[in-house]
Amino acid sequence: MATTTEPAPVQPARVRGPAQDVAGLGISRALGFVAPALLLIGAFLVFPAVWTIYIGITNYRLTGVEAVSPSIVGLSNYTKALNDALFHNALWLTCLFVLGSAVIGQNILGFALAWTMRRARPAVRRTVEALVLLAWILPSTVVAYLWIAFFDRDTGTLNSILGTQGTAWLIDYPMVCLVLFNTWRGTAFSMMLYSSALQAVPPSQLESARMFGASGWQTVRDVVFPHIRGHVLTNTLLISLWTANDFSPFLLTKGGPNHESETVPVYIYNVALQGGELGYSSAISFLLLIANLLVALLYLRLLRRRS
Amino acid sequence: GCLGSSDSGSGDTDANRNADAKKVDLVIGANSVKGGKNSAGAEFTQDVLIPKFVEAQKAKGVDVTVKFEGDGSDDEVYKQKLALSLSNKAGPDLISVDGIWVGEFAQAGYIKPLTDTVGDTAKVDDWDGWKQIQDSVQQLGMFEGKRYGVPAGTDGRVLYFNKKLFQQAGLPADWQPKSWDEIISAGQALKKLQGVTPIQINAGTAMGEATSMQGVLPLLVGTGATINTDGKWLGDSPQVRQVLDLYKQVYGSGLGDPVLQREAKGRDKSFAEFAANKIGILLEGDYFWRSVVEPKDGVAKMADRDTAVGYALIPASKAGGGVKGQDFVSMSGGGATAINPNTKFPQQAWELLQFMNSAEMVKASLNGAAKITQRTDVNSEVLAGDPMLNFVATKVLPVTQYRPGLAEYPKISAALQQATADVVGGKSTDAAAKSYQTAVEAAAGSKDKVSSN
Amino acid sequence: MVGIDIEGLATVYPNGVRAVDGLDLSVADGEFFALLGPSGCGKTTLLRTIAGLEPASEGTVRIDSADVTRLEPGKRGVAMVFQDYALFPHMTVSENITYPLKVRRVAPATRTAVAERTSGELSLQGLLERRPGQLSGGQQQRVALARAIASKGKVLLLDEPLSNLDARLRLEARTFLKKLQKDLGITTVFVTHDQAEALALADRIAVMQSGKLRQLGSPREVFARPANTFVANFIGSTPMNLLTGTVASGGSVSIAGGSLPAATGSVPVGAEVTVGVRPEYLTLSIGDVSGPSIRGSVVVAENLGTQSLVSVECDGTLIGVTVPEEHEPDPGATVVLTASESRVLLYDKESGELLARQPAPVG
Amino acid sequence: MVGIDIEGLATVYPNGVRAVDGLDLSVADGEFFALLGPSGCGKTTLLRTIAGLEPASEGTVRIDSADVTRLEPGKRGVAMVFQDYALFPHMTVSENITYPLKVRRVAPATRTAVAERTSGELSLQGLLERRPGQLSGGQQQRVALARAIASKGKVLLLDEPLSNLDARLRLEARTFLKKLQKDLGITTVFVTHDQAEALALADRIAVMQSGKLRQLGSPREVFARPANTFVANFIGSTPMNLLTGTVASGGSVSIAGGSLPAATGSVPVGAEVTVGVRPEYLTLSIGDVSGPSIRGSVVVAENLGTQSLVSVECDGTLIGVTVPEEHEPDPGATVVLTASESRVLLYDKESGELLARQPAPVG
Amino acid sequence: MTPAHVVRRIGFYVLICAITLFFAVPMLWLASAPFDASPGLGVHWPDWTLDNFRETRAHPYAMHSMLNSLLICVTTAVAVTAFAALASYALSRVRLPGRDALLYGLLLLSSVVTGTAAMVPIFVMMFQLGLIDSRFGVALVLTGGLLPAAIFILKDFVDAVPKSYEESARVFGASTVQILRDVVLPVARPGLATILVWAFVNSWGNFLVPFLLIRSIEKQPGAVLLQTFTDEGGSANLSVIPVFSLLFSIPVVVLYLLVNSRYGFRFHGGIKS
Ligand SMILES: Nc1ncnc2c1ncn2[C@@H]1O[C@H](COP(=O)(O)OP(=O)(O)OP(=O)(O)O)[C@@H](O)[C@H]1O
Ligand SMILES: Nc1ncnc2c1ncn2[C@@H]1O[C@H](COP(=O)(O)OP(=O)(O)OP(=O)(O)O)[C@@H](O)[C@H]1O
Ligand SMILES: [Mg+2]
Ligand SMILES: [Mg+2]
Repeated sequence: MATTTEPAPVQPARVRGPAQDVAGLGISRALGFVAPALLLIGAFLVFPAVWTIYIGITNYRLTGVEAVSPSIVGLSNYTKALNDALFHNALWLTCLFVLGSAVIGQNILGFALAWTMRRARPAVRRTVEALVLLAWILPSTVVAYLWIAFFDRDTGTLNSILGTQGTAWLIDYPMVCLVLFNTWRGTAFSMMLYSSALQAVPPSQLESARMFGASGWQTVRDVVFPHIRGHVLTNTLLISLWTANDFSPFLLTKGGPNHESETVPVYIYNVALQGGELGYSSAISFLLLIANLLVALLYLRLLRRRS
Repeated sequence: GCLGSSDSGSGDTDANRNADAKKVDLVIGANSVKGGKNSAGAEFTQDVLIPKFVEAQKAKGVDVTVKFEGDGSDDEVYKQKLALSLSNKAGPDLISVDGIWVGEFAQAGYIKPLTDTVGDTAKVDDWDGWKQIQDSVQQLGMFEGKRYGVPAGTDGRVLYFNKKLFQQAGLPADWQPKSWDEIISAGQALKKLQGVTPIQINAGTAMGEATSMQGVLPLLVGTGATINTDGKWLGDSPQVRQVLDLYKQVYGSGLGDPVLQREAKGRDKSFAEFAANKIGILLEGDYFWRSVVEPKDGVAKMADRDTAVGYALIPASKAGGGVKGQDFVSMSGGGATAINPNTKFPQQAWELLQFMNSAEMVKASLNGAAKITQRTDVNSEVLAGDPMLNFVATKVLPVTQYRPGLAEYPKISAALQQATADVVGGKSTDAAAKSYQTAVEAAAGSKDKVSSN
Repeated sequence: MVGIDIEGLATVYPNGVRAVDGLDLSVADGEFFALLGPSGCGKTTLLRTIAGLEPASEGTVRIDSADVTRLEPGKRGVAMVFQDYALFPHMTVSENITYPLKVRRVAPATRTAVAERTSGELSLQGLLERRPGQLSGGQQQRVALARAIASKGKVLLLDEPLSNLDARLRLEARTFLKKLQKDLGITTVFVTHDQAEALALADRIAVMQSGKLRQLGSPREVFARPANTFVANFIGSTPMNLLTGTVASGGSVSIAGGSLPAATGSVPVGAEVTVGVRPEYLTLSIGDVSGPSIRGSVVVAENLGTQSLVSVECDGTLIGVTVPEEHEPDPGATVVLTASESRVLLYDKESGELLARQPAPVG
Repeated sequence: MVGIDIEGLATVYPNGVRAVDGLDLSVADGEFFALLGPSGCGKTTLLRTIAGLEPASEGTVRIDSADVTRLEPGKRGVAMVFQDYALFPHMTVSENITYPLKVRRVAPATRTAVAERTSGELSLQGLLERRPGQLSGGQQQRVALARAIASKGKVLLLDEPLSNLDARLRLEARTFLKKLQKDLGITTVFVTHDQAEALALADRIAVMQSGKLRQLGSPREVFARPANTFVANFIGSTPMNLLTGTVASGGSVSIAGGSLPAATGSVPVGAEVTVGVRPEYLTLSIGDVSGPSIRGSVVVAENLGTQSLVSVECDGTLIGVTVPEEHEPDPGATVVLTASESRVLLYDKESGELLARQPAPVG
Repeated sequence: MTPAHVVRRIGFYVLICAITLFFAVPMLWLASAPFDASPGLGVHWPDWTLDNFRETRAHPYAMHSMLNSLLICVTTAVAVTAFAALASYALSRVRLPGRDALLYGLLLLSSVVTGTAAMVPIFVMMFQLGLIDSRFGVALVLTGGLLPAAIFILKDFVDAVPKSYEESARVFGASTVQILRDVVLPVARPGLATILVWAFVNSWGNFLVPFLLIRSIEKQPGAVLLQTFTDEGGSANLSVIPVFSLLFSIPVVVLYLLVNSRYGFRFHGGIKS
């Protein structure tokens, strides 16, 4: 190695020469490349988000007296949220939803699919992958119909299969249904991410483990998982955030029955539209954003600890 | 400012602006769209009303272009979109709003009294159409005693019953209960039939406002109370508890199917079950008769509707126990058409509004169908052939009540729905009523705005 | 006797490639056995079939006299070192070494003991707590060996174990490997595509081509008497000269405008043959010589260290010959090439098989 | 004269690594120049700095006498072949070859002509319509060369062009490359970490270590008289024996219990030195010999083809010596090693630099 | 094959079948209901008919809304792909200050877009920009929302493209534009295709943004219309919904199949940690 003579860690006196990146782009042109995207993101994502934060400290509603002259109410929307049993309920349900459908459902099913499909016959693999992806790309409104039909009380497919005519799944077990639904809907992403992650696991390591007589589970735990830990965390982070902000439960249950499946985004929607309380709903949105941030930071910490 | 219309400043306030314009553009906005479920309304506006109006104006030498902006969506979403437009001083010139939004929109300054917009009090008040609209119906377009819009049709609620099932249960075909107890006893008789849900009264949060309109509110007025009296909202009170007790009785003793009330599509389901002769008694509006079990185009057709479906007035809890001492009660809803205060052509918009509500146009809008319109002259003509609608127009409308058009109403309504959901879900009346009180207080903003006698 | 016996073995991939195609082979107890061949000839596949990582399509594999053809890899008593070592990057060296034991639920204390003993044998004592990423290539290789040894396989399989090391390290590791194998006496099959490596290390070499065995023998046999032109061309750090010639009378062959002595044996005079002679076995001289020889002119010379490889153009064909560095001729010089009779091999023109079975040159 | 002149060149990466560290170098017109060194010594960085892909932190690069230090890569008149060839996967071979011309907006007709001529020179005629993915490694390498040649650079830069080829192919490609370079006469700088390749191909070799030049010279010089122990150890297919010895009187050094003749020159008697002698230059004999010699016993022998590398243990140190295959001694035999005086090199014990400037051995 | 092996094989296939069923069964409705004379919420062997299709074709906006959807989604997908490609290329190849923070910020933002909350600001802003009732405006908003995730995923693709391609072209004297056009773009095509599909699929189903920003029903996309069939007061029109759902799904599926067969629809390097 070339490290025998300790290289002096001085910053070189940068002389102007050809651009240093591979395509000769240069910093200024690179900024030009990034600018349109940043502009759009700034205008249609960051700006509304900041605005939302502002609305969150007012008692703004779209109609009524407060529409004319909304007043700044400080943090009272936030204190209200902290005492709002329905918000607590929504938060709890969101946690269940994320935990059940993303962290456990999509993650595990996605990994299982990626893991088993690796060695499956191409025809089998293509069919299964196409089905899983189809579930992912169908428009959500259409998907909502599919699942309402699936769970239907009278003529639903599930009841026909199980012979449990008359069981109102969406009423009796709303969260279970949502978790199932979202697992079905989102597994494709985890599957794709894990299949590409698994390609990065050197086959020789899997085979080594096999040579030592390790069982499938031992191999996954001792060899595969440490390799794809980063991917697992990134994937879990992404799907958790997406699931936490997912609005499609509304299409299935509208939050019902009796708030039993009212996750935070659905609650926000109901507060904003049914109640018209935009100030309050913005405050809750902001709380959700903070929660997302906290979760993301936690994941990032875990990720960093790895190295 | 960042939030809506806090600065009303620069808008053109001259009511006679562009009054003499020879080239006029108007836009009508409504939550109906061709091919949607309220297709007929959109079709009428686009294919009949607009051409006719354009023609009439042409005769006067004015070149008018009228556009129809139809939406097809959830009422709440439509309302939000409309409010957003209005708060930005935009939106259609004529807007159709639900009666209960009039108050909130007026408070927000999105709509103004017609006299303000048109500028000339006489011009508005002298419209001959007002005479044809019953006072109770005019309430739909009014707020704090001022006219904000012209009502656009109304409806009423009754108890439907399945005569075939009644016959099997040995109940009369001309059933008319006079108290809640009679409903319950009819239900108990029906309960003996196999596979029949005796009574279905909307409850729960899943079907939203349907629970209030086709459930709690008609029952509540049957106890003699109204949800808002003199600016105070009704809180945890004997009347509310009485209503909740009834729910408890129906759904706790197997007279009703609680699951139906919890499903997102539960109302559609109950329609289908009624049409399939599986529900005995159903509290619904005349919409049910016109569009659901209608033999030709209904969504749950009943070929033998005219013979098989009976209807009765909703009784007060006991004779004379209803609001204003009535024996029978009902709730009504309906929309109104208002003028966007920011229209470029206020005078022409008012003309269009009048034209739209002329006897000729109102009749044309029905396109041969029977429906309760805002105009009595039209009603007496078109409802003659439909005993049921005639029944509503003549027997129900006189005893009916409207919801208060206040911004807090939706939350109060939600609280009522929640209370029924609690009861149907198994909570005690007491507990449900108590949490109702809390919810109402939060919705009203302060304890003083709530009465709990 | 922990030998390996392979009979009629074929391994067919799902895409129809017969990567191993009817092979018979025996590896003796304690032998250091090399599988040699060009890329894609099926060496790795054969090794993996022995290990059980690829299912055999035909034939049997016997290890220690037991038929293991249908056994799971973990149950065959073989240990394998992969080309990239397949060390688990997230485990320390000691965890890596003892992982095979952990899989078998051996008690931690025993595991530590094994780690210590094995690391001692392979001079890894100071490194037990490091991770593979913190080791040099040579150290990684030794850890992989230590792990294979700790797994207590009766047979050690190595797939190109040296190819990931840089040139200098490879030479050291090669010597180390040979010494270790001799010390442990463990039966070892080892895959390489580098003929120099196979020659240097192996007790016996199997040369493969397209899934088939082309020659089996000691390094010396394979080098000095390649059984066919394929092996002839493959073995040797400089390629063997393979030229078309005609058998002449008097024990010589005419090639490239000249002739070389050859033990023609029963090959009829006038027959066309392929004549093979290694650059190392040709002698280059300037000026006339007696006896059969070829005359040509020097084209280019490449420095090989103490030797130079000189390409000589003789009657239109290029013939390579090595000369000591101090005798490197100038390009363009006219030179004469000669060879001793025992070094000139004759191959069948069509089949490429060695023709006359001459006695092997003295070793 | 299309030479390359490098003066005081340093390339520092943003992370502070001085990958090239003050280098002076001249490459003559038409020369085949090799940059040789272990992994990470800065060869690639130097090449990329010449090409302009890395900015020089200090010093100047002159090509064809013009200072190009601050010029865009495309304006320096250099052509480069990358280690992975960097053939554009979406273009056919012919499109790949003519891409440099397309960039310069050369007319399509001319481009086709160039593609045909160049592909002819590199025997790629049949492959023009294929895509890189459908070519073998050797073919890909030739396409990359063809593309570089078609770009009409005055200087050709090659980064380990042979390392992706398998052993046999590498030998062929090596001869091909050398011949091509001689035919075209194009100034070529070529990076490798394989000393055999550098020796075989280059007109001159620069040996680098840690971004610095350690020796510059012809293959012969570098092989026979490494300027320091680093180069001594790096060059040669078998490692040079580097042993600690003491200068004795009478032109000899005592090492490993014996002694060897050496031109001690001005080195004082009794001084400790590092003695370097290649295994190829040691002679092994059985029985007594006259003059300085070392006695030891044979440990292990590795077959190198026509030669064997014998490790001899002499007074506790291992010394390697090559013998012709037919003279390979048995392990355990007692042998005597001798060497000619001119082959024994003395290096400073501390700095590792060559001590006495003896005359170069006759070439 | 040992018996244990056989058992494991069988177990494996049973598992595969179960998973396949799990994913396939809910989709059956889409295969049966459109062709059923009396479509309902439930799957049964259809009473075959094409009447539903006729009825859907007769619907005044159904077919037109598809065109609007196409217009909006193609614009969005192309814009997202183009801008994300530019940005991710620059972020991958040039060390811009604050690059990593920016990427993580984007990643977070990408997942924190809650439509309902940002509704008011977006409407007011678009109103001020005069982009109400404009399909282009809708495409802009959708583009802004999809860009962060697109950049994040696409940067991964670009990172996987060997730099030697560009360097090699650069040594030949190719200008930056030439490098991007001739080398980077073609090589990154599979990644771009994946992002294109992804952006298309995501904008295809979006309901709230077009609903809020578009006034004229003639300009509304299919997602809004489908919502109309469902939500507008009253009960669902079950003869049109299944057919429309089916038709509405076809473009995404076709696009996916096209891209999948040409480039393979997957993440190349995998989103790295
Ligand atoms: N998994 C596989 N599926 C199909 N064919 C394969 C597979 N692995 C290898 N092959 C083919 O089998 C033949 C032998 O491959 P193998 O890897 O055994 O060669 P090898 O001798 O080890 O080559 P190398 O020296 O390049 O490692 C080759 O033609 C190869 O293309
Ligand atoms: N982009 C870079 N940034 C920082 N350091 C680098 C970079 N590229 C190379 N280095 C460092 O510079 C030194 C020289 O690297 P270089 O690639 O020139 O070596 P090399 O001689 O070509 O090695 P090899 O034979 O492995 O290709 C090494 O220490 C390496 O770690
Ligand atoms: Mg191999
Ligand atoms: Mg390099």
